[in-house]
Amino acid sequence: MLPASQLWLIPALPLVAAAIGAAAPRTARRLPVFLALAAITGSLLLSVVALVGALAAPAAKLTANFTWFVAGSTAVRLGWLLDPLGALMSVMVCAVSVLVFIFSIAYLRADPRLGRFFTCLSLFVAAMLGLLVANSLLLLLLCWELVGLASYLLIGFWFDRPSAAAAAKKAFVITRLGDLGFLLGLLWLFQATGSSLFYDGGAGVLEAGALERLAATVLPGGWTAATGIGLLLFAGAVGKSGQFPLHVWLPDAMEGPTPVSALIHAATMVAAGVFLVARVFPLMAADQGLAAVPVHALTAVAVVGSITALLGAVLAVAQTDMKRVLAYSTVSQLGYMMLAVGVGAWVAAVFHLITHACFKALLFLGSGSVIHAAHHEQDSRRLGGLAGRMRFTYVTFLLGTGALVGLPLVFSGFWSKEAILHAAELWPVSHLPFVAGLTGVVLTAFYMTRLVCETFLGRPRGEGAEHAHESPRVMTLPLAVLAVASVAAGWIGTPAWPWLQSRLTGAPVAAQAWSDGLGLMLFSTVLVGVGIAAGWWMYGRRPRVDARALDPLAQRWPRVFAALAARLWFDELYAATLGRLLRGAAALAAWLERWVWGGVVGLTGRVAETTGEVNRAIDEDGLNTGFDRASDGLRRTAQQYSRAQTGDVQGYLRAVVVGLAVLALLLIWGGVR
Amino acid sequence: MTLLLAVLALVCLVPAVAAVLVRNLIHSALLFVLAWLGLAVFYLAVGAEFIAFAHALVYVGGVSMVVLFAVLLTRPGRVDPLPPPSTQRAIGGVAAVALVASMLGSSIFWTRLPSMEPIPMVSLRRLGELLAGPYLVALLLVGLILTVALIGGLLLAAPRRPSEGGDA
Amino acid sequence: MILAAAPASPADAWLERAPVLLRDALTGWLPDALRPWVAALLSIATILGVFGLLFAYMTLAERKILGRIQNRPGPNRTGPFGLLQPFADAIKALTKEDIVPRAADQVLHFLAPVVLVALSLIGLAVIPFGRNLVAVEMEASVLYFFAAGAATELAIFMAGWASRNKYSLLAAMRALAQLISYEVPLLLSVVPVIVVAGSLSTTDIVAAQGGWAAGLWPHWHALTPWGFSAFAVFMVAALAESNRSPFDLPEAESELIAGHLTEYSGFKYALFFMAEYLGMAALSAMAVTLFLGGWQAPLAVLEFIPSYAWFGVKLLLLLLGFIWIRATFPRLRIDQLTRLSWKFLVPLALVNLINGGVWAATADWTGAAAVVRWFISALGVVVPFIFLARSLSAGYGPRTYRYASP
Amino acid sequence: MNASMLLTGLVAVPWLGALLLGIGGSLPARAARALAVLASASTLVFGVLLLARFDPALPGLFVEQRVPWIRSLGIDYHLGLDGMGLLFVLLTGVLGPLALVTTLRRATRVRAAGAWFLLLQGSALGVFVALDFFPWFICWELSLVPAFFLIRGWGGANAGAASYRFVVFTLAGSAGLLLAFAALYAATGTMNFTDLARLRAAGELAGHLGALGAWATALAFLGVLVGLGVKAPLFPFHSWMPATYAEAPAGVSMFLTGVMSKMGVYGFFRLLWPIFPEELRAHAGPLLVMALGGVVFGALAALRSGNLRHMLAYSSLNHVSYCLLALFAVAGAGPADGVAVEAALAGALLQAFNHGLSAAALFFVAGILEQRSGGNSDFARFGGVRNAAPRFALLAGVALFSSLGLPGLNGFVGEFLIFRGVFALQPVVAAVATVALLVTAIFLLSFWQRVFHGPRAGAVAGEFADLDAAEWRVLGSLVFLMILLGVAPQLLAGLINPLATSWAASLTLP
Amino acid sequence: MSPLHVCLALSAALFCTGLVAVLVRGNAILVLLGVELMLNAANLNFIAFWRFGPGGGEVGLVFVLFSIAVAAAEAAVGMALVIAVHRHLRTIRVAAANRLKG
Repeated sequence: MLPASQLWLIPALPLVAAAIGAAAPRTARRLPVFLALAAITGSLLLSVVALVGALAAPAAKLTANFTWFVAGSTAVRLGWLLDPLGALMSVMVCAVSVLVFIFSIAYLRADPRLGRFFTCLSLFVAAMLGLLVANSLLLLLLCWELVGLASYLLIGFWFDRPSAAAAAKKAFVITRLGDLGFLLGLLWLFQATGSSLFYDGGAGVLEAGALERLAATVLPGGWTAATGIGLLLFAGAVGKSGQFPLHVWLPDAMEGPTPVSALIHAATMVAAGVFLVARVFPLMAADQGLAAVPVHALTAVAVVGSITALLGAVLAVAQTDMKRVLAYSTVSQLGYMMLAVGVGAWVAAVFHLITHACFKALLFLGSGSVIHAAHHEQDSRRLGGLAGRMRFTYVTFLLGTGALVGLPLVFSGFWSKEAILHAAELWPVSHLPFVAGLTGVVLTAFYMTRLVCETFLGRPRGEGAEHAHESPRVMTLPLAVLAVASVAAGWIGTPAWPWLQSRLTGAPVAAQAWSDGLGLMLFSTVLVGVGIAAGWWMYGRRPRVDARALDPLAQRWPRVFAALAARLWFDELYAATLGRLLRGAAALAAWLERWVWGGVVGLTGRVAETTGEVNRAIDEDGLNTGFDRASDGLRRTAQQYSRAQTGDVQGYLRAVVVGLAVLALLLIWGGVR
Repeated sequence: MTLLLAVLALVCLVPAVAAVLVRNLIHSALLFVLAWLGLAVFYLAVGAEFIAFAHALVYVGGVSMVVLFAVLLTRPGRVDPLPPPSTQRAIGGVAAVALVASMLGSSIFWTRLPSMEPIPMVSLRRLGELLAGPYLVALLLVGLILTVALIGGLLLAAPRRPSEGGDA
Repeated sequence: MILAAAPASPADAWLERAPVLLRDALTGWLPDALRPWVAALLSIATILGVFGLLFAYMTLAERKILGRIQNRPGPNRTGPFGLLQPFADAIKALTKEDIVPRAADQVLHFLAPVVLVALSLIGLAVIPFGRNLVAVEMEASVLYFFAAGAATELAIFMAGWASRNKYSLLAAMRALAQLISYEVPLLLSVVPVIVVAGSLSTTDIVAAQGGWAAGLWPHWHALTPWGFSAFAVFMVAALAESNRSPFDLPEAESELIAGHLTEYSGFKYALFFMAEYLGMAALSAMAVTLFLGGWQAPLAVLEFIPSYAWFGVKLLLLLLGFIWIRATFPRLRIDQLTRLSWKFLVPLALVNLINGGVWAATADWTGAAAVVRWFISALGVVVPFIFLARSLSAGYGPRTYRYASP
Repeated sequence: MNASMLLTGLVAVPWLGALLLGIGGSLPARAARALAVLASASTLVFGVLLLARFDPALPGLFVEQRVPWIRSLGIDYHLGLDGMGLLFVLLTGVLGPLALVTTLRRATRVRAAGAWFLLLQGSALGVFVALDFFPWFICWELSLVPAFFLIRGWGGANAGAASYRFVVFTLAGSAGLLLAFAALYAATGTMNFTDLARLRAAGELAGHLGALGAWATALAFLGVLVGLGVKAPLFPFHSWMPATYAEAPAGVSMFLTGVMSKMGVYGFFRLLWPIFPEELRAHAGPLLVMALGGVVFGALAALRSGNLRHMLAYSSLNHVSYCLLALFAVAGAGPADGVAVEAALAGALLQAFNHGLSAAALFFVAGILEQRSGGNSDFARFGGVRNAAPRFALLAGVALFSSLGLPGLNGFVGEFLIFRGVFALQPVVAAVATVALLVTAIFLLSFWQRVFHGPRAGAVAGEFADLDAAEWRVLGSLVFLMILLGVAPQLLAGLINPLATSWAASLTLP
Repeated sequence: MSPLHVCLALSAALFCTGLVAVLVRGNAILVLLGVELMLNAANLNFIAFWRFGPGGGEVGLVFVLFSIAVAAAEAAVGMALVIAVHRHLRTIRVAAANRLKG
């Protein structure tokens, strides 16, 4: 039973590994790897113990708070929180990390900076775990930003490739934009409640007392503080999880090595956003009860989630690069999760998050194994025919696809997606989430089948694919484990046995009767079938032979396909708006600098010159001549006096004596009278 | 008592005035010495014994020798380049002195001088105690001044070896 | 003459009080107002008389003793044993023609000898010839004596200058240099005596030398280590001051004719001569007063002999010493002379001053401490003497005599 | 040596070192360098000694030395130190030796450079300890002279013009300062900060100044504001700064940005606030806008600049403006929001210290880039430094992220507290300021990406040595401090907490 | 005419003769002697006021002693200067030394 006070050990182990790895000289390649692995397994064990402890008393929020530092008279307090949500997530993260670590040993064996890679990975995992068990929003922000830093380092791991460096910067900047919202939310929270601890024995932010206060404080325009803070925090989540407006960085993040994409951009980091929203769910939900509020926080989340889900799916369809397809698929799945939280089913969201972590990591590692085998060939147009060559990867990839698409009953994806669709269906506010979810299901099925067909079926279209062969055992082992997980993960949360839900919420959940959910399940299975059929029809039937041949979809709807391929020009849009805005402001600043200040200085300079000129004129004719005459007069009078200096000492003495005598006489006569 | 003092005053004054007026340098120097002797006697008459002898010893013994040596060493050369002193200077000088004399005279005869106290007798021992007591520092300083003056005078007056420093 | 029973104290012995009684007898009949004046005149007359005769017979004695030392009889033609020789000389001086060079400065030429003699004489006023036989009783009598002595140089300068003669002027300059160089050690050697005696008045100094240690050893200053050294320095300086013997450079016949006296003849020359002897006598008298206990008797038992007798004996002995030195020592060159004074006598006198100071400070040491005190004082004299002597004669090797080769 | 002597020693030793170096003509270069570093390091020693005497309970001056100096004018030689002063003394103690070592490493005339630098350091310390206007202003002006000569003597191409403008601008500013204090002196007869503050607390100061003339108080306030504004580049008065920081030798700009600009900030807290609280409150609005302008404009201008030195200069303007932003927000604050005021003030002071560290480190990085490439530090001339010099890249990276305000490093602590305080007082201003946070991230990372990442190009293509021992020690110590203060900010916060609480309570300097 | 008057009159007279010597005589040595005379006049005043003035004049005596000593030193140095000037200008007429003029 891991007490709350020892919780910090979980993030500490990988952090220590990262620190030692960083300090180790560059030549030591093996040390950081070994350290990282040892640390992550240690953390896994600890988190399992913590989970057991948490599950024992799901409702109790075991906290260990401490003072970070004292500013003025108020102490800034941080803390660790042990609860089912955090523990479960940390187990999931550790598990996936272990598998990814094992996978990357083989994947990056050739890379000279393997040590540096594992150090960054350990740093990332440490930050992520810190984030999960943090009991204070400030500590969460601290880890949140460290996670951003780690992702920056990892995306830009091959920093000598300019595209990787640009992608890293883009990722960091955009997530930081989101973080601003997070920071403002934190500040507002701090200002409103005076503390940032979630649970602090009644005084915590997420506890009843604070929530009423927040809900009560109404800002002009009807907003309640709770909503405002919630939305601001959600902005941070949007940035980190690549939701609708700030999703552009995620596809570019694929520049990083595939294990990075698998771990960070599939399972863990992007999930942090969802975790954050899940963690502060009570705060977000505080204003549910109030009618007057113009926008409920959760509705906004739901709307953004559904849009993202839809958008991600649509964009994924037109991507040629394997990893980009998976990236957009992640965006869309994250949309689902946000949608779930928006509609109030944060447990479903967490459930989907866990299942998604498993099968998305599997898919990414699968693609990694493909890329590794095909000598870093990522473009699906030049792949194909790998089914025969990489049978094991193909099978595991199929299992992953099944889970992602949500093939019924067997795969975990199905159950978690069902839970979300079920909740969306019941959502009183609007049907947008439900409809988006359904269309998403179809599109997901379509683009996954497209991906599978393009990559694995048909004949190899590039020489990379030509002599691809199965990846070594070290890489295929994690694939197998993940495949099993992506199937088994579903069972913990099926409606029949809602173990997960009861554990997370703490309140026992009655098992659902088969009847009410059945309809929805059937309908979604049908939709999946439609998606797969369409995908097979387009790509599976006559797999393309020539790499340069137009994509069948492009043949049918060229303009639509081109638009989607170009990612709906979001980057250009942003470049146009935000980029230009900033450059414009900077230009303005530079202009200001040169003209206004320079101008002012220049102006004063010119004014000085003119006054100087006028002054010279006055000075020259007016004063100087007069002055010269005066000085001549002075010189002449001086000559008279100089003649008095005859050099005759006795002459001087005489003068002295006379003077003295006269003076004395005056004194005496004056005195006497 | 006043009569005696008046006589002695004359004895002291006449040589002094003569010394200033006489043309011959040696004679004026010797007359000065005589005036100093007269003054020493005057001190004796007034009762300041020790001062008188000290004065005599210093002036007649020491200073007169210095003066005479100076006179001998500065015999004018063959030709006296400058014209004889202009009378204009004499008149100016005398006028100035007359002014001073009138000032002094008027101040002496006008001020009401205090009455005569009983003759204050100062024993030599008392004088010695004063010198050794409060004025010890002054005594040492005077010693210092004398040595410095001695050495200074020597350096100034000693004819510099040709190598040391040329003079016109 | 009635010899009274042994008088209660030597002071009121008849013979002792004789001069005072004589004086009171002579001035007794005068009105009180005049009495001090006449007494003064009397004492002047006696001093002039005594020292005039002393001068006369000193010239004779000198020529007799020099003669005897040089194994020749000396003047014996005028009167028995040449006793009338001084009067003969006096008459010769008066009758010889008094030549005054035309270019000479008449006034100064005449004035020089007169001033010289006067100054030598006025010095004698403060010397206590007997128990209460002192012409003028003053607090600062020693200072008076040396103030008077200081003016002699002036007279010599007048003599040298007035005769308008290059040689006499040069001689006067050298004489002045000698006199000035030796006046400093003279004065410095006197200071320890004043420090020990604690007073500047001659009578006090003589009184301070009264008494005998164990009846045998008188408290004369000359018999104390520092006193002896001061006495020696005083005598050498006195020799130089009076231009005698080894220091008689100014009138060194062989080189500068008669020095600053070349242009003098007749009675003025005699006056110079007299001034020299009187100066010598005055300095010896002061030496006796300061160092040899003035009129103190050498032994307690000899107290009955009157005080002025003792003074006379001591004075004559010193004068004999002068003459003796004149007979034995060769003349010193001018640079040796000044070097002796500045490099030997002055430093020795200065050290002696400290020695005297220590002696005065430790006056109350008695018994064994007195011996220690004596020993310290002796050390204070011997050590500087050896040190200075060695440094003075540093450059000179032993004297080598070259005999004519056969 | 009792405490008050420590203060005099603190200022005297560097000046003494300067004097020794000045007259020590025959000193060999090595000995001169050693002496200079020793004298400079003495500040840290004194700092620690003073720290030992620091008593957290006592908010006001914990060590003081007051000796009547010019009795007729009522001027005392009054030195004193409280938490804030000690903070800046420690900052100078840390940055002084490091900047000096950097300057001397490549300076030609070591002795002269050392002497000037020590004079500069001594006068900077003088400013932080002096409590009477007379000694304070002497040190304030004196610091200009060595800075001018250091920039002119050892600076870049057109160092002459830059140093000239720097001195003239600051002198113009301090003329205002002098005028203001002349008025104060005329009115009250004393120039001592503590007395003036006490007078102001008792309310008499307004009466005295009023007697001089209605406009007197406003003019005095304006004079002091302009004087200090020019020094700590408050937004509109900052145009001298970019050229100066760009042209000055690396070591000197480390000291300039690290300590000299902090003298301005210190001035605001020590002079302006205690003596003119009402005027400050009245003008809080416009001042806030100016500070905000500084923050935003600084960030934007940095984005625009292609040269590391220029960028760092503007980034310093941005960071320093944060401190001023906090002060002006606090000035406008009411008595109710004590907690926020405390946070803002503590944040401002911590930010001043932390910015000193990170800016100095980055200027050192600029210095290394210039020294290695033999030219200026334009981004275009570099590429792929991370390959060539990984250790240098690691340390520079940490310094960069600290300046960026990454949590876990010292930058974040200051900024977080400032934002926490300012948000509570002026939410709108805080929101706008956060945009600057984003822009800071952008320009720093774009610099990092262009210079450090990408293939080896430009000056880095050839040989580009990694850090040698001395450079590693300088940058390493700064980075260590950044991490240490990031993780445990209590070390610094402890110094200024009592001050912040008492300020918050009374809104004037105790 | 009390004795004090006599003394003061003598002192004034001596002072004036000294002043005449200083102002009128062209010879440097006589100028110096004139100064000596003026100093002596001052000493005389001290003695006069010690003897005939109100009590407490002893200090004057001490002062006179010191004044005599210093005057002697001054005379010595003065003469040395005169000799040096003579060696330089071949004459000691005060009028000759007028190099320092306007």
